[in-house]
Amino acid sequence: MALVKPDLQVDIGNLHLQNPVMTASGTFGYGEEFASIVDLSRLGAIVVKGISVVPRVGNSPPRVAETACGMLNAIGLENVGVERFVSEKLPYLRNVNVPVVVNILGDTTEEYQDLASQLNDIPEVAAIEVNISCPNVKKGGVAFGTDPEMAQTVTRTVRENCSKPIIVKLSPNVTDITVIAKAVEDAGADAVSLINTILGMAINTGRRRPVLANVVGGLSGPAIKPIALRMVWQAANAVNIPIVGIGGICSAQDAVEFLLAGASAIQVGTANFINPRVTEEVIDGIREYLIGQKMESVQECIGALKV
Amino acid sequence: MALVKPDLQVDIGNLHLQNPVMTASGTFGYGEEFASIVDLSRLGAIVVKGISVVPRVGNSPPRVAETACGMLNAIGLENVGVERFVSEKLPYLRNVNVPVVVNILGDTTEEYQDLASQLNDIPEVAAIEVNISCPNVKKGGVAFGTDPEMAQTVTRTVRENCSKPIIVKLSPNVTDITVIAKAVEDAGADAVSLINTILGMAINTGRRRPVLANVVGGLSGPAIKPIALRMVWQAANAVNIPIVGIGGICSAQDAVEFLLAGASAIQVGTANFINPRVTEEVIDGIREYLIGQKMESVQECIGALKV
Amino acid sequence: MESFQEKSEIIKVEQLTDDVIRLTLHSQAIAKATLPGQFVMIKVSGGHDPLLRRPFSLHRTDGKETVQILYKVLGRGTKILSEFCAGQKLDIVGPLGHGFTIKKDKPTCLVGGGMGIAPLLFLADTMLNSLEPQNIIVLLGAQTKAELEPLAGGFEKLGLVVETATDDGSLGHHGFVIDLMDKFETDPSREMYACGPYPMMRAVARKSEILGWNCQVSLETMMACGLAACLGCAYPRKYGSGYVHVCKDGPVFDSEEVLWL
Amino acid sequence: MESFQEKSEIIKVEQLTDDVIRLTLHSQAIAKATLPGQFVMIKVSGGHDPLLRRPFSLHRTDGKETVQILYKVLGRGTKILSEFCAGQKLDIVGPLGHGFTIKKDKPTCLVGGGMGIAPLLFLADTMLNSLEPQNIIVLLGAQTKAELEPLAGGFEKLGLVVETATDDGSLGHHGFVIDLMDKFETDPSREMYACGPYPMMRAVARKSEILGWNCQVSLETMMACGLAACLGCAYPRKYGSGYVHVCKDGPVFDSEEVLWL
Ligand SMILES: Cc1cc2nc3c(=O)[nH]c(=O)nc-3n(C[C@H](O)[C@H](O)[C@H](O)COP(=O)(O)OP(=O)(O)OC[C@H]3O[C@@H](n4cnc5c(N)ncnc54)[C@H](O)[C@@H]3O)c2cc1C
Ligand SMILES: Cc1cc2nc3c(=O)[nH]c(=O)nc-3n(C[C@H](O)[C@H](O)[C@H](O)COP(=O)(O)OP(=O)(O)OC[C@H]3O[C@@H](n4cnc5c(N)ncnc54)[C@H](O)[C@@H]3O)c2cc1C
Ligand SMILES: Cc1cc2nc3c(=O)[nH]c(=O)nc-3n(C[C@H](O)[C@H](O)[C@H](O)COP(=O)(O)O)c2cc1C
Ligand SMILES: Cc1cc2nc3c(=O)[nH]c(=O)nc-3n(C[C@H](O)[C@H](O)[C@H](O)COP(=O)(O)O)c2cc1C
Ligand code: FES
Ligand code: FES
Repeated sequence: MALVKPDLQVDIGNLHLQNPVMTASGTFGYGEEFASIVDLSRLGAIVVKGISVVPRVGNSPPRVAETACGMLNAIGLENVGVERFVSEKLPYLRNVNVPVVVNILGDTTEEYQDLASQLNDIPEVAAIEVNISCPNVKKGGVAFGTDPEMAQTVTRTVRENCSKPIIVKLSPNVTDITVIAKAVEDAGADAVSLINTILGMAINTGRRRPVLANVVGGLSGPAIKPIALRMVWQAANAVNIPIVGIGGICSAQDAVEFLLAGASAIQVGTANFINPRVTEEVIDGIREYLIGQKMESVQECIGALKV
Repeated sequence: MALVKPDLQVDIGNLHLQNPVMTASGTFGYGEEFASIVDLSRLGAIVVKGISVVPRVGNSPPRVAETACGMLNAIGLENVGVERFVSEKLPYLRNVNVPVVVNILGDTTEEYQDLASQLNDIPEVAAIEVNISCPNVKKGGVAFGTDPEMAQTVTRTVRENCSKPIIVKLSPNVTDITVIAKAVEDAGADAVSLINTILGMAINTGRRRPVLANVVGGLSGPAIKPIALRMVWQAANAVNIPIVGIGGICSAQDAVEFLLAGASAIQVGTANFINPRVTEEVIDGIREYLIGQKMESVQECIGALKV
Repeated sequence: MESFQEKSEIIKVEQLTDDVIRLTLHSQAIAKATLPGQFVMIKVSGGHDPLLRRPFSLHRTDGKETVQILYKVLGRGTKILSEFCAGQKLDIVGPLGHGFTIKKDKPTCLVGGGMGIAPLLFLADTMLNSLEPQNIIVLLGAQTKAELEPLAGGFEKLGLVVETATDDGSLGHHGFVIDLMDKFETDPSREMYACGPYPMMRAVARKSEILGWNCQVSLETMMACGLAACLGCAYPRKYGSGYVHVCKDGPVFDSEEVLWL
Repeated sequence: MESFQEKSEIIKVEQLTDDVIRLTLHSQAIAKATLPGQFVMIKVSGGHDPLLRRPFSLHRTDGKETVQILYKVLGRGTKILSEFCAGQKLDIVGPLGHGFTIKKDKPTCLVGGGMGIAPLLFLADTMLNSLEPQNIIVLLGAQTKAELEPLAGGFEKLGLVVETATDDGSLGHHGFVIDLMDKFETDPSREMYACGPYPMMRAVARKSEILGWNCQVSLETMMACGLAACLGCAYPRKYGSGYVHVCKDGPVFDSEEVLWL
């Protein structure tokens, strides 16, 4: 294949991507849901909905609420479990020529270990994204991702049980994102992705009740972009592993901001709900940006912010 | 004066307010700026722009950037300094029959001490709001407000030098807001106000430069409301002192959400820029809400969230 | 099932009452693919506020070029939608979801309340391909005559007999549309199709259960994506634990499938 | 200084070129209070996106009932503004800022570029109360004839002689408006009034400095409030440290007051 200019290819550790645009976990189903609108084979990678050891039914509704330029979700990590994921969802993705990144989650280190070793044997799985925003049930429900030691333990466990590229997905609900980023880098992560949703809340004043049955939920969408971008920039200045930028990306321009801040790839989340075609638009727009800036490769753009 | 129903009065420690609607520091100048549009005497209180021991010129421009449903600012704490504040700005406010809360900031504990003792002698100052989001220059620039011990030290210092009501204004850039809230409660704060702005960033992709000269800035406006509301609710469940809710409030409905979550009063910030008349609309709207909910007093609404 | 994302031109805006509007959109792909009971997700703002698309049932289609939606101005999103004019374009995604199942040759009863009437016209129209008009009973309710009359007209034009109920008694029975079901109690089994406010659908579902009739209901939940991706539109199942997803498993469900709260 | 927040009805929308629009607004309070060089802040979206008001200079006023702004569609905010029709209302705050200082009896030169011409018409109109037309020179520049012609017309109607320059040479001098200043080099001192793109104003300021003439410039910065509250509109002072605030100390400054970057 002749090299298309500008060159959009990037590598996240050993994970090779034809372009830096991935879908964010939980916002693109298992890929198939968007197949009639998006040419899946054009994507950098598909990150599937977070998978746990056993299926989860998720939280009571209402599970979503609209906020100013954002949304809150408390889906409660509903998913079909790793077995059904492999038997029912992966076969479809096998036929789409696109890397599949599996987002995993657990309540205990053992669950992460179990998932990592099960998925390690599945050839269709290109990489693992470790969601550490989940509550650690053994440590009283404090999220793994808010404590550097717990984050490190989970990362090390996954690392020891899995030879595929490991991306650790960071929680933004921390004082200093660089501390967590460095902790998981030290523990053997091949890359970090950030940010997950920010804890938020909405209240129905008429009923005097929280809008979400779960009381609090995760804030996502354009509203959080400035926060996500700042954290990506901070993390990029703190670690040496590649960074995947996430948070409120709705356009190629948003994506380029993350690349300039130091992300080697990006994920589009909530924007898939608003504009299902967005991922393809972002890919095309990044290419146009590079042409406009006379860059031959997206590599020139990564971390190219002048401060 | 006959008691007007519904009764909007609230107390923040010894600070008595005719209604729970205050202006947020840095978004309402020194009051006078809004006098031709807002009837200042109707406000619960005016919180003035943060004051330091010596005048500050602030950061280089650009200082503000627009984001999705929000804005970033890096004003750099420009202010006239405490002396000129007292001689030039307070006299105007003396004639407006409204409590004046002075927001103070410093780079060292000594500066907070100095400000607290100077302002303690000024009768027109109804209360002090301590902005602890500032960098502690002696501790390498880490914000006072992100470390419970530093937050406690500042609070204790102000407490020891000031007999007026002290409201400590919390930074949202922390893993667990309740830890900081409890720390300043223990150190003698009469109330906490939250949230200050969230650290964010924006990039001009064409120029490949940060939009703000300061690189990062504080995110405010409707975008952050869900995060602010969650933190207010968490803090309200953690401390026994009154809470002043701040963050993205643009309407009476927004204000009521904070009251229901446990705030005894609220501050309107960025919304003053978008709708200068907003504070009066919020006061009227809270009254209408109470009537609609058949509540005789705003007290019935505070913390009345059913979870 | 195939869905499409289109920039659809608005062909016609009809203001039926103060707050009820019928929109005709040019949308070949959706017009050709859609079945009764399915819906579309419409982006109402050019910016990011309000952020989410709004779901609307398909009210009618010519099966070739155009689709119609019928909606009520409720909040901010529908307010913005009401300001669009013919000639402008809307970003729409559809057809989405699992619609009504038409039971050939079985006597039928359609019960609609308020904007829930919207998808029933499309359903009735399609039913007439396989059912005689006299086998289709249409019961419609709304708050006032002003709201109900224009909606009922569509069914009458199809040659169907419509019985009406209004909250204020200004048209037909003074009371709930469900009351109109009483007189069919001795009828042989009918397939019920209900769409409207939740309490109405629950009442229809209960009555159908008592009569031993099968009943299909069209549910509404808050939806972020409409594409089975966000899992936000959960509604509790009747049997077993867990939830159905209204945007994919529904919006039309067998009333026995779901838990009535 | 008194400012007002009003819901102003749009009286007239004039599309001067593809992307230049003149809006006439009904706004008694602002019409009565405003002085040349002042501006208004307009809320362009009904929702929160885009969030901030947009600043526009006052282009003209009848001093009683109406004000005009003249603007170019640049980004998202002005795009939304361009979709408003006569009869609709805009939430506007003004008059704001410190305008031009008219020097009675002193020969004058107005230099405007692009949309910077907007406030100069109001200025010229007001000047004519205290200055003879022959003492007012008007130099206007823009990209093309299409853009410049409608703007120049307003000055001509006031009986002023206008000299023009366009980037493409389609009207007047082919080049920069600043070039038109050359021939006045031997004139006695004039008061200069400049509004336009930053490089143009810098050039006018430099030339004035060389000639020893006084020069007033109207600066633009990003503004969040326009009310002297946010301190976002900082611009470096020439002398001493610190900043002026464009929304309050300006937008019109003595060119000697500020640092030219
Ligand atoms: C499958 C389906 C089909 C529908 N068909 C029609 C129809 O044919 N005609 C019609 O008038 N209405 C229909 N609705 C309801 C319609 O979607 C809401 O009235 C509309 O979204 C309200 O938007 P708003 O911004 O005006 O109101 P808001 O101010 O956002 O809210 C008003 C009410 O609408 C609800 N709502 C808001 N957004 C959504 C959403 N994304 N999904 C579900 N509910 C929401 C809110 O919970 C609230 O109760 C349908 C809803 C669903 C789920
Ligand atoms: C005192 C003053 C008077 C002005 N008078 C006029 C006028 O008479 N006619 C005219 O056409 N334009 C005028 N402008 C410029 C006008 O405000 C901008 O063109 C407009 O805000 C762009 O908004 P947008 O959303 O379309 O563009 P955006 O997409 O937001 O941005 C386009 C450009 O406009 C700038 N801009 C955006 N918002 C602001 C803001 N709040 N303040 C300043 N600059 C901003 C951005 O930095 C960017 O360079 C004036 C500006 C100021 C400060
Ligand atoms: C409905 C929904 C479900 C999500 N589910 C997951 C998940 O299962 N695992 C995960 O790591 N992140 C999950 N996320 C977080 C997103 O992947 C992403 O990190 C976040 O939404 C921020 O990006 P955005 O602003 O582009 O949406 C979910 C987000 C949303 C909105
Ligand atoms: C331009 C600007 C200046 C501010 N200056 C101060 C300040 O001096 N001291 C302070 O404690 N907070 C300051 N803040 C923070 C606000 O008081 C408020 O906490 C924050 O903006 C969140 O509220 P909002 O979303 O309603 O604006 C400032 C905010 C803005 C936007
Ligand atoms: S609305 Fe997103 S899954 Fe149904
Ligand atoms: S724009 Fe806010 S102070 Fe000038």
